[in-house]
Order: sequence, then structure tokens, then C-alpha cells
Amino acid sequence: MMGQSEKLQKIAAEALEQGQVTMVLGWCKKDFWWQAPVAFITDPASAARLVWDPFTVYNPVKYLLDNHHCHEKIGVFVKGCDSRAVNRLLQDRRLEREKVVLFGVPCDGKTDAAKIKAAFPGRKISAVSRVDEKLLVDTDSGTETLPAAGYLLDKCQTCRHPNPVVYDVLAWEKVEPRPGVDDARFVRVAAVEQKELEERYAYWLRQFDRCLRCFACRNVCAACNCRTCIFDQAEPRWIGKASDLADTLNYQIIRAFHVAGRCFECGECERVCPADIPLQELNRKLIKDINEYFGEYEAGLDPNDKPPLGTYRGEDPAGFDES
Amino acid sequence: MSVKPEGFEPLIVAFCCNWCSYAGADLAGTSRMAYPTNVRIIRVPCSSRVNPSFIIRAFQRGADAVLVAGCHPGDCHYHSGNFFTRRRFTVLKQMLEYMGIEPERFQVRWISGSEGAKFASVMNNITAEVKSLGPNRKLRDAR
Amino acid sequence: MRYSYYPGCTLKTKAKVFEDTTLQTARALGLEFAEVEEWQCCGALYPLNTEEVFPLLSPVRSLAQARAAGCTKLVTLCAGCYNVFRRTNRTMRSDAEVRGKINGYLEEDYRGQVDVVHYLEILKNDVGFAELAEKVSRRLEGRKIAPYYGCLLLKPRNEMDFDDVENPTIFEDFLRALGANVVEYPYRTECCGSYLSMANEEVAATAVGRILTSAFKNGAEALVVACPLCKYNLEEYQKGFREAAGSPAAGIPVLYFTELLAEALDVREQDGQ
Amino acid sequence: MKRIGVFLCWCGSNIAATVDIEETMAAARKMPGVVYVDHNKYTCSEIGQAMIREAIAAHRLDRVVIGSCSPRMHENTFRKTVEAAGLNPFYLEIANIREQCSWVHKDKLTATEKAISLIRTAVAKAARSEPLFSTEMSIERRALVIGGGIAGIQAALDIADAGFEVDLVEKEPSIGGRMAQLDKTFPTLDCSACILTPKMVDVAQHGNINLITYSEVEKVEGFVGNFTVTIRNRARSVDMEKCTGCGDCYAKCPSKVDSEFEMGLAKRRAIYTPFPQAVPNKPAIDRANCRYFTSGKCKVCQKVCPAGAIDYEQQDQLVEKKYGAIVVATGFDTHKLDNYGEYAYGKHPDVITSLEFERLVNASGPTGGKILRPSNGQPPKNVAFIQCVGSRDKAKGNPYCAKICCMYTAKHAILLSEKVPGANAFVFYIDVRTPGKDYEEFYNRAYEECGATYIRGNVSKVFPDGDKLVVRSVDALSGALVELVVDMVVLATSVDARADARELAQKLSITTNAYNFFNEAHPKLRPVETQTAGVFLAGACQGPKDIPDTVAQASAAAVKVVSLLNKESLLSNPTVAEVDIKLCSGDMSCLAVCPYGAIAEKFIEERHGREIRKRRVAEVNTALCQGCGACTVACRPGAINLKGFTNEQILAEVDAICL
Amino acid sequence: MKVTTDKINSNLIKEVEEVSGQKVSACFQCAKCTGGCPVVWAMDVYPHQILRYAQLGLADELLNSKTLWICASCQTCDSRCPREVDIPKVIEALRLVLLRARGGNYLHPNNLPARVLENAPQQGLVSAFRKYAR
Repeated sequence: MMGQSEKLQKIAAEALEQGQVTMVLGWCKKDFWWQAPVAFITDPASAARLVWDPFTVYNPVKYLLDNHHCHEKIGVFVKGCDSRAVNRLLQDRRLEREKVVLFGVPCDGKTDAAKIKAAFPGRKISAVSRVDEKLLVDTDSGTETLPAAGYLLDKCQTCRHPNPVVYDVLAWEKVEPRPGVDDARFVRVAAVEQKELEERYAYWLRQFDRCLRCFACRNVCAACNCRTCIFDQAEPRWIGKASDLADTLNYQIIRAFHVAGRCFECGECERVCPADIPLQELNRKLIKDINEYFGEYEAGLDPNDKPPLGTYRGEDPAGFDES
Repeated sequence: MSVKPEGFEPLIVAFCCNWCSYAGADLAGTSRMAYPTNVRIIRVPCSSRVNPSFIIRAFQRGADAVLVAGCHPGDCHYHSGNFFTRRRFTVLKQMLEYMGIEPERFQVRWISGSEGAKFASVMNNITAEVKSLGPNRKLRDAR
Repeated sequence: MRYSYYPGCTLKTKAKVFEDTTLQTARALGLEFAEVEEWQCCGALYPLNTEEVFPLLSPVRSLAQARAAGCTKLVTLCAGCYNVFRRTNRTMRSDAEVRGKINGYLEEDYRGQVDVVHYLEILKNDVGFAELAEKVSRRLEGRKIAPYYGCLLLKPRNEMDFDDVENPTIFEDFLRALGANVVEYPYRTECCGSYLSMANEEVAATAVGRILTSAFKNGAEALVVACPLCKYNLEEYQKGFREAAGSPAAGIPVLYFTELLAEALDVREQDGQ
Repeated sequence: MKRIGVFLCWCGSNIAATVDIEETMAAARKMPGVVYVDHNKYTCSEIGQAMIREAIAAHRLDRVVIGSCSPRMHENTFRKTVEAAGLNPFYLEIANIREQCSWVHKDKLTATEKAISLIRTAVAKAARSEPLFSTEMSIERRALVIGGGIAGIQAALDIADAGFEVDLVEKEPSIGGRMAQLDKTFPTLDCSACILTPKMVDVAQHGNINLITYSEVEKVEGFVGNFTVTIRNRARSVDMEKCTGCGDCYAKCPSKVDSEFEMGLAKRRAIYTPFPQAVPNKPAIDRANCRYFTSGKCKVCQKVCPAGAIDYEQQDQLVEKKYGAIVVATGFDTHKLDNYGEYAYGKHPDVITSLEFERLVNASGPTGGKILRPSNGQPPKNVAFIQCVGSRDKAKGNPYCAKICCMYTAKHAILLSEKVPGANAFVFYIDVRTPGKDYEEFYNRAYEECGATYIRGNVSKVFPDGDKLVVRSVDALSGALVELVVDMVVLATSVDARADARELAQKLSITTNAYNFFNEAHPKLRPVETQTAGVFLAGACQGPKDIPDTVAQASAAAVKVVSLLNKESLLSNPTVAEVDIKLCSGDMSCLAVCPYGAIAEKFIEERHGREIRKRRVAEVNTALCQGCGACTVACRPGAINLKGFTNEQILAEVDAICL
Repeated sequence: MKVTTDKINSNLIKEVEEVSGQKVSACFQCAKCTGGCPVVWAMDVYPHQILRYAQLGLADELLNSKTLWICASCQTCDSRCPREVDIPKVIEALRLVLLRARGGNYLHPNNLPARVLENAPQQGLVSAFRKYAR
């Protein structure tokens, strides 16, 4: 039986050979066992570099913004979350569907390297592979087995769409969402909501005080796809340049507002944050409120629908005193 | 809790749409309906012109409260502007509360051109509410 | 095709003939009806208030069993069971709160994955009335039969989605497939009095009288039903009705649709065989 | 650095009594960019305005701030003042220190403090103001009227009488619309045809009206004063030039189909005019039902036509025309009764709709004006009229009131008593609504003089019983159950928007309400305008209404059109949105929130090394933009800005207030 | 029968709306429910009157009404109601309020005729006891 990596390699090689695409974006292995960076494959022979392993978490879709001009057609491997990024870009008219061939990869959740490392303190790990619901960890003192479910990235534990929502080819059979993901979706938001007002402000101050304004959250986000971000402009200057906490709050509030109704919950912002700021708690709060006030809406499922802040109903309720 | 200095006079920034709420403010004037001096109005064509960034900026620069006022839903001079206002600021308001900003600090109200009395009473209320909260330190520049 | 089959209490007792003819005809049509293993009474009525949730436990248990057995459809015969199951299933699909409560109690994860269908719907959609007509060996030629729908198959309008509430046609189409002459009469969807026959017999008797008179005036020689309670009422008060009015409308036989089907397919086994 | 002049108005004592002018002036002098400060008792007076003009010249001022009454009062006055001094009128900012300061505050100290703040804010905004210009646009002095019912006919006649050319587009072979189907009209009972057909003839004969029947609007481009409309002239298969309207063709045509005009109560031929008084009185071939077009054989009409006017080869033609204004008058559809099985419509021939009844009463209708039961051709003795069928029903029909049914049902009851002596009318109603001149009296007449029995109860079910109909209801007033045996049931069917209304709205960039009726620009103050300038509404396409209201609205729309076409040229609003294409990502979020269809996408070409790339950006049509600014907030990168209320200006105002 | 401010302002509507999940105040008294009710002739308070009484807070009249025990929940009325009020649910709510407040059951097995007990289908017996007893 063909391994999962081999399946991806075959799909990519065939698409390149047949001239269906001139480049394929997928994942490859480089220096570290815990990383599977995005690979740009342009000839069938290099397709063998492609892998599917516990760490193929990166979203290759945003790279299309830089590359779609140079190629007739690009093939992209997309997990559930990545496919919703495609819909995000399609809805934002930053991508044309005809210019991409989507190789859907049903995903059973990616592994959190930090959790693995923590499980083997002091031991050197050389490789981690996944067999069904088991992780095989090669360490300097032998191979260990871990249950995959216990070592998932946080973001994958609440993933409602592990299967690509849009694709041309499917690499293998679809998987079932993890049980309980629906209930888990807003648990953290509810926990913050439970706090007292002052406690909440203190909480967020604590979080954002760590913010370096490195903009990694923005740069990784497929919903943040403006050609020039409003925060990078000199005139008018929307936020101050110095690292004032008030400017940081301004940035974070407006960032969250700009993805309101558009965030498709991939959780990349939170994952890449070097300061571990729980940005999903903010993004999902907005999703929760939009659902409650304006009706259930899930971004990134249909590029032809209207984002909730770009439409209205006359009978909408208001979150303020309308008397 | 912030410390309330003696005789604290809050600064309130109000964004009023030209056709309804600004006209309502003018009517309060022509009807000589007194209200406190704490409010400063910025005239915008429509409440849908108000960018959340303006609101955060006002807090950053030292506003103790921000009000956005527009036509009642269905009466927008531009037909649908305030429907977008309603959605945008429903989201923003919940988010600010979630981040620990007192709900009184950011308010959205519908005030028509004929509601001079309502304009005055909204001003009275918001001033009183913010006075009792004390000066705003949240979201504010360190300088 | 394989269906989960929920018989319900009445089909196992007073309406044995309903079950017998159902299973006989299903077999003849190549339909596999696998009885839900540990079914309980469906409760007979769907709760009509916001406070009662636990009456749904029993139907959900059966539905979850059907799903576990790998069936995508659960078939019921009795209109009462059908009504309860259909509405329960709809609630389990659309109401997250109730779903959470029920699943929590049952330790299940049922979300309405199984479709609840009535045998008539299987005949219409899965077998096909045109195909059914071809399989009929003893056409009911010349038999003047009036379909009686009652309420539970059709209503509430937006929950049952069985047929047009005011002008349903599935029974008529079914009878035509069997070769019968369909009697049209306006009272075919008027209530027979339902459970009032337990406590307010005169009310039920009057309701029944109207239905029978209307059917008789339009030439009915028999009534066909899908509900044991309708059948009971229509038969029980026919007698009193006859005494009271001396109407010739009395003496109209009331049959389950499966009895006619068994006859037309010529698979009716006699009792004890 | 800008050279800003600040002028404070006393407004007599209105301002000066509460605001310390001296102190305010002193503060203003210290504001950044302010080079000159002055004051005046009444700035709006000629003396006051002259002072400003002189100061601009003397001190080379390039921005002006006036602290005075509300800009809603004198902004235009002072703009002209500034313009007269050679500055762009939008270099003016007004600080509202009267309505929003001196008149609402009593304490001089704090009021002065606030006035200073308001001046500072206005100075900050003025310092960032840019010159703005209106553009002048020519006007195409022709109007398009869509729909040839009474609304379209009235609008076309009024516009044409004012001296402008009008194209009247009607999708049927004849104009006339719904009103042509009616018999009498309430509350006067004058004959519908008698008052309508002369107007139809006027339309045909009017030198300024160009009648385009059997045609539909395909595409609308452009903006107020300059619309380009593509009209599809459907192939009529009859040469309009040659046809004399003799009628030989439809007398001989062998294929009969249900007549739409007669609501299916009579037949028409495949080649037909909808009704005898049709305008133009020239037939069209309904190709779907024509024997020649369906089977390739027949050609009877061609053989009998003495004028040689039959042309089977005709094709649909697309014609592009230019207009300055458009009136939409597309009327209504009657509600489909699929959800009302309880009334046995379609199950029993004697259950009919109100419009069918209208044809039965009509002297030119299928029964020659005799009210006869469709089942047996006998006059009915007892007739039940059921109101609100499909109206006021949020479960199965329209939640709104169709407005006309109460009155036409009263009319039907009266007509029944006149045409069938001794017949009884039973009207089942929920509420009887008769606001309108002489309407209540008309309704009174139905039950007082004409014997109609009004029963307050919605009919729940109609049971066919032999050749009779049993109507079951309750009289809610007495609490008595009602079971009537009648000969005929007339359903007061609700009024729906046209099935294709949404499609037409999209073409015109106008909006509809939840039930697809076109939206007026303001529910009270702009009832015939739409939010797209130059597009006006008349009649039931805007909402259910009766003939008097329809005609009033049509004339109102015509006045709006005429006053528009009378203008020399149009000046565009200068405070419009503007796209910075450097920043624009082309995601068109702005377009989604624009109520005027003023934003379109366009592709620009950019050089990247050797390669030329196309890029999508938004573009504002300044003729359509009304300057609300909703787009500026929808635009995340801030690429779309609103002139006169720019991001820079508003942020500066915020900063100045919070100083 | 008399309407008073106290009655109109009583908690009855609220309680009925809560238990039934139906908006009693949505009813505009078209009476289509009553017109089509197959057992209306046996009722003392008609379906549209049930809603009106509830709107006006006429608790005694409602709770003493025979109608509560006559309604067969056939749902003909709500399938035609233009205001989307599920009237059987309102009646059911009243029945529950009554059974709860006053205790006692409307129907007891001992009161059923032997003929009925013997012949009636289980479906009928179960339904009746679900409706008429706690």
C-alpha cells in the first residue's frame, strides 16, 4: 500500500508531467524533525521531496498571492483549514479559481512538537511519524508510542472542517471531525466572558503587554491579505510606531475587527505568535457574537456568500440600546 | 477601579450623522435644552462613515467616552448606512466589553432630526454615567 | 434495500394484521425490514410543550440503534409512531439544546442521521408506484375505496413534510397503482376524534359520523387507513352511528392500506398459516 | 503651513452672551496655522461676509474657519463668500458654537472652554481640507417608462405633455395592464375601460411618445442624466408597419390556448391581441403555442393576411437607447394559491379568484358581463367572498396587507347585487380597512344598501358538496359557528411583486424590500425616487396600491422626471468617495456596502520588471456616489476615502478634541 | 366575565407562553382556527377565544373551560394559522398549568368502559393518558 507522502508525490508529479500545473505547493522536510515547511515544486522529479507528516501544519495558500502571477496554473495541497483560506482569497477576489488546482488532503490533526518535546525531557528526538491514531517517536533511547490525540496542536482540537471544503482532487478518503469539536469551539471565549469586567481588562493587558508588534499574526493570516496593511501606512498614521501598549491594543482591536466575519478559524495567528497571545479568544468572540446577533455564519465555506459585515437585514438586533 | 478626582469633567467624543443626529443636536439648541458641556461633536455624513479606528483613537488620546449617533434604522438618508453601522458597532461594542471596557464608555444611539429632547437626555445620561465611572485610563496612550 | 423497522406497540397487539400484511408485502417487494432490536413504546404523542424533553428518549434510542445497525432509513407504519419519530428526528437535527440533553442522557451522538420514513413513502419513492402497479397480480378493479388520511401523517404542516396538508395525493396514487377506483370526498383529512374516544366518546362519534357520511355519499365501499386509532374510531362508532341515524353509511369496512396491498400482490396469508 | 483665518460670530447676544469672544479669539490666535482672527456681530450679514472677503485678500488666507451657527444653517452662504474671495468653497469649516454650545450651556466659563475646543477642531479639519470641485454633466433629454399599465401610461403622458420624448416599454403585445382587466372601479363605480382606453389611445397618438410593446429591458448602464438602456424587442412575427389590425389572422388561427387576459376563463388564439381595445391593435404570435412554430406546418395566418404582415423569420432585436431618467411602473402579480388547498381552488370550478370574478362581471368578458357559475353556467344565488387570501399570513402567504382587497370586495358585493338580483353576498373578513376618500361610505353601501352580510372570521375550509360549496368559519363577533352552503366562492387573492422584480432591480441598481417590492429613497419624504438618482417609481411595483394612489404617484414621478430633464446640466456632488489605487486590494468590500451601485471594478495595468500585469481596483462613479462614506469603513486598507470627510481630517478632529 | 387591569397584567400569558413556546400575543383574532376545528361544536370556549382570553388574562374562564379536554391536538388549526401560533401547544400548556395547580387527573383507568379498555388500540390508550393524566 502506498504511503500518504507517496500519494501526494504521485499527485504532484502527475499534475506537473501532464502540464496541468507549472508549480505545486506542498510540504517538505528540511532541517528539523518538527518542521515541514512549504515546498515549491516545479519539476516532476522534485515531487519526491513532498511529505505528509505530523507537522505539515503550514498553510501554503497565502503564498499564492506572491506566485499566481508567474504561473498559468498552480497546484496546491490543501488541508481543511487551507482550503478555507482558498475560499477566503476567492471571496476577497485575491485569487481566481481557474488559476489553481486544489489537491485536497483530509487531515486528522497536526501534532504539537512542543508537547512531544515536553513528554521526553532530556531525550533527543530524531523523528516523529504517525500511524493512524498513534505517534511513533524515535528517540536516542528507542522508539516510543504516543496517542496522537493527546499531542495535537490546540487549534486542531477544535477543528470542525478537517476535510477540504473545496478541492479538485482528493488525496484520500475523508475523515470524521473529532467528537466534541462543536462544543469546544467557544469554551475559551466563554471562560473569558465569565470573568469580571476589570479582571478581563487586566487579563488582556497581561496578554497584549507581551506583544512585540512583530505582525506575525497578520502575516500568517489569509484573511489579512491587503496589498498594503493599514498599519503600514505613513499618512494618515493609524497607529504610533513606538511600542506603546495603547497602540498595541489599537492594532489588536482593529486587526480582530478587520477579520470579523471573515476569520475562518485556522488558528494560525495564535500558533505563530512568539508571545503566546491567545488571539483565537478574540477572533472567536467576534464569531460567536456574529452568530448570535446576525445568524449562524461560517467563513471560508462558500466564496459566493456575503460576509456578515458586508450585508444586513432590516430586522437585525443591535448590541446596544436602540430605544 | 480608577480614582475619581474631585470635580472630574469627562471628555466625550460624539460622532453624529449630518442628517439625523447632528440635526437633533441643532434642534436641542434651537429649543434651548440645556445639557453639560462635556460633549464634542464630530459631524459625519452618515454613521456608516465612522471607522472603529476613530473610536479607538479617541480613547487612546484621552476621551472618557465615545458616542456614535445615527438615524433610526429604516430612516437612513443613504438608505442602508445605519444598518451597516448597527452590525459593525454591535460587534465592536461586544468586543470592547469583552476586553474589559465599561459598556458606558462606548455607546451607539439612534437620534432623529426631530429628537432634540432625546439628544439632550442622551447627553445628560452619558455625562452622568461617565462621571460616576471616573476618568478612562483604558486603551489610553501612556504619554 | 434494508430498512430499520419500528413496529410500535399496537402493531404487535391489536393491529397484528397491519404488521403481518406489512411484512408479507415487503418481502414480496424485496424490501428487507429489520426490526429494531430493543424498541420501546414511542410515547404515542409528540410532547406539545417546551418543558418535556425526556419523552424523546425512547424514539431517539431506536433511531440510534438503527444508525448503529448501519441503516439510513427507519420505517414505521402506525401514523402515531410515524408522527412522533418524524418530529423527534427533526428536533434532533435542528435543536442543539435538546440534542445535547438527549445525547448526554443516552450517551449517544445522534444528530438525525437516519431518515424516518413511512411505508407509503417507501412504496412511492423507493419502489415507485409505476413499478408497484406492474407487480400487482390481482388488480382491485372496480373496488370503490376512499382513502382516509387522518391527521398524524400530515400535520403539523411544516414539521411532517409528508404531503400537501390540504390536498394530499399519496394515498390516491397508491390506490390507483393497485387498480382501485379512488373515491374523492372532502373529509379525508378531517380528524376522527383521536384519543377523545377514550374520554369523550360522543365527540369522537360525531366526528366519525361526518367522515363516513361524506365518504358514503361519494360512493365509498371501503375506507383505507394507516392508523390503528383511526381504524378503531371509524369502526367503533360506525355501530352507534347506524343505530342513531339508521344511515347506510354504516357497514363500510375500514382496512389498513397494507391489507389491500397484500391482496393486490396476492401474498395474503391466512391466519395460522 | 496653511494660512488660516478664524472668524467668530456674536450672533447678536446669542453667542456672545454665553461665549467669551475675547478669550476665544485669544485662544484661536495660538492655534497651529492660524494667522488671522476677527469677530463680527452678525457674520451672515453682508457686512460680516465682506469682512471675511477682505481679510482673505489682505492676509492671503487659504483656509477659513467660522465660529457661528450650525453649518446646516449657513454653510452654503459662507461657501459662496469664500468662493467670491477666490478660494475653493470647500476650504471653509464651520464650528457650531451656537446650537451646539451657547444655546445649550449656561455657564460662561465652560461654554467658552468648549467653544475654543470646537474652533480648534474646525481649524484642525480645515488645515487638512483639499479643494473640491463639482463636475458638470450633460443630460439626455429623453425618458424611459418601463411598464404600460395605468402607472406607466400616466407617467408617459405627463412627461410627454411637458415636452419631452418618452419611450414606453411594455412586455405584453398591448398596453393597458391590470386596469384593462377590471370592470368597475371603486369608490365611484365608473367603468374601468371607459376611463382607461382614451388614455391608451392618447399614448398611441402622442407625438412625444414612442410605444415599444412586446419588449423588455435587458440591460441598464450609466447614471442619472445619462442612462444607456438595452431593450429587447421580442420577435412579434408580425410586421407592425404592414399590419392593419384587421383581425383576419386570429379569426382563422386553429390553435386555442387559455387567455391570460381572461384569467383562463376564455380562450385566445396563438396569434392574438390580448383584448379587443388593444393598443397597438396589432397581434403577436405566441410561438410556444403556434402550430407552425411547434410542428412546422400551418401558416394559416400568413395565407389569410391581406397585408402580407406575417413574418415567421423575425428575430428578437436588441436596441440600445439613451435616456436621462427612468420611471419603473411594472405593476404586480396576483398571489399563487398553491398553499391554500383548504379553499379548494382548482378542485372545484366555482371557487374563483377576485380577478377572475372581475372578468365575469366585465361586459367584454367571457360571459358578456353575466355573473355565472363556471361549473354550470347558472347565476349563483349565494356567493362567499373570502378576504385576505395570501395576505396577512406570515405562515403561508404574504405577511403584509394587500391594501386593495377590502375595497374591491365591497365593490364585488355591490356588483353582485346589481347583476344578479336576489343573490346574497357573504364577506368573510379579518378587519375591514377603508382609509381613503369616500371609501368608508362605499363599504357602508355594500352592507347597508346592497345587502352584503359581513362575517368577521377567516374561512378555514371550503368543502365541495355535490354542486354546492360548504364554507366553514365562525363569526368571531357573536361566537356563532358558521357553515354556509353557497354556489360560488371568490378568493380575494393577495398582491405580489412581479416574479422578475428582483432581476429588474439588479439591472437598475435599486433595492427591493423582503417581498421584492421596489424601495423608495425615503418612506415619507422621497416616495417616488429611488436611491439611484434618475430612477423613479410609480404604482404597485413599489407596494400594493389602488388606482388613485397609482395615478398620483405616476404624476409625481413624471414631475420629478420633468424637473430633472429641464435642467441645463447636472452638477455632481463633490464630497464623493475616492480610491487610492496604490492601496486598493481590489477585494471590492466597498462595493458590497454601496447603496448606489456607484462602485465598479476596473483593471489597471502595472509594470513588474518586464511583465505587464493587470490588477483589479475599485472605481467610484462620481455621478452616482452620494457621499455616505459606508465604503470607507468597509475598506480595510483605508484605500477609499471620502472627500470633505477624509480619514486624515476626522483623525485630526479627534486629536484636536482630545488635546 | 370581566376584564380588569390586574387580569391583563397577570402572569398567565407569560406562563402560557413559556410552557408552550408560543407567542399568544401574535394572534390577531381571524378565527381561522375555530372555523376549521373538527370538534369545535363540543367546545365551550372556541380556539380563537382561548387565545383572546389568554391575551386578556381571563384565567378562570380558561381553566374551567371544557375545551382543554376536547381538543384532540389534530393540528388542523395551526397548519392554517396565518400568525404561526401552534394553538394545540397553547391548549396543552393550559392543561399542564391546570393539572399542576389543581392536581387530580381528568382521566382514570377505572373510569374507562370495559369495552374501550378491551378494544381500543394501545396507541389510543397511551395518548389519552399522556393527555389527561399527570
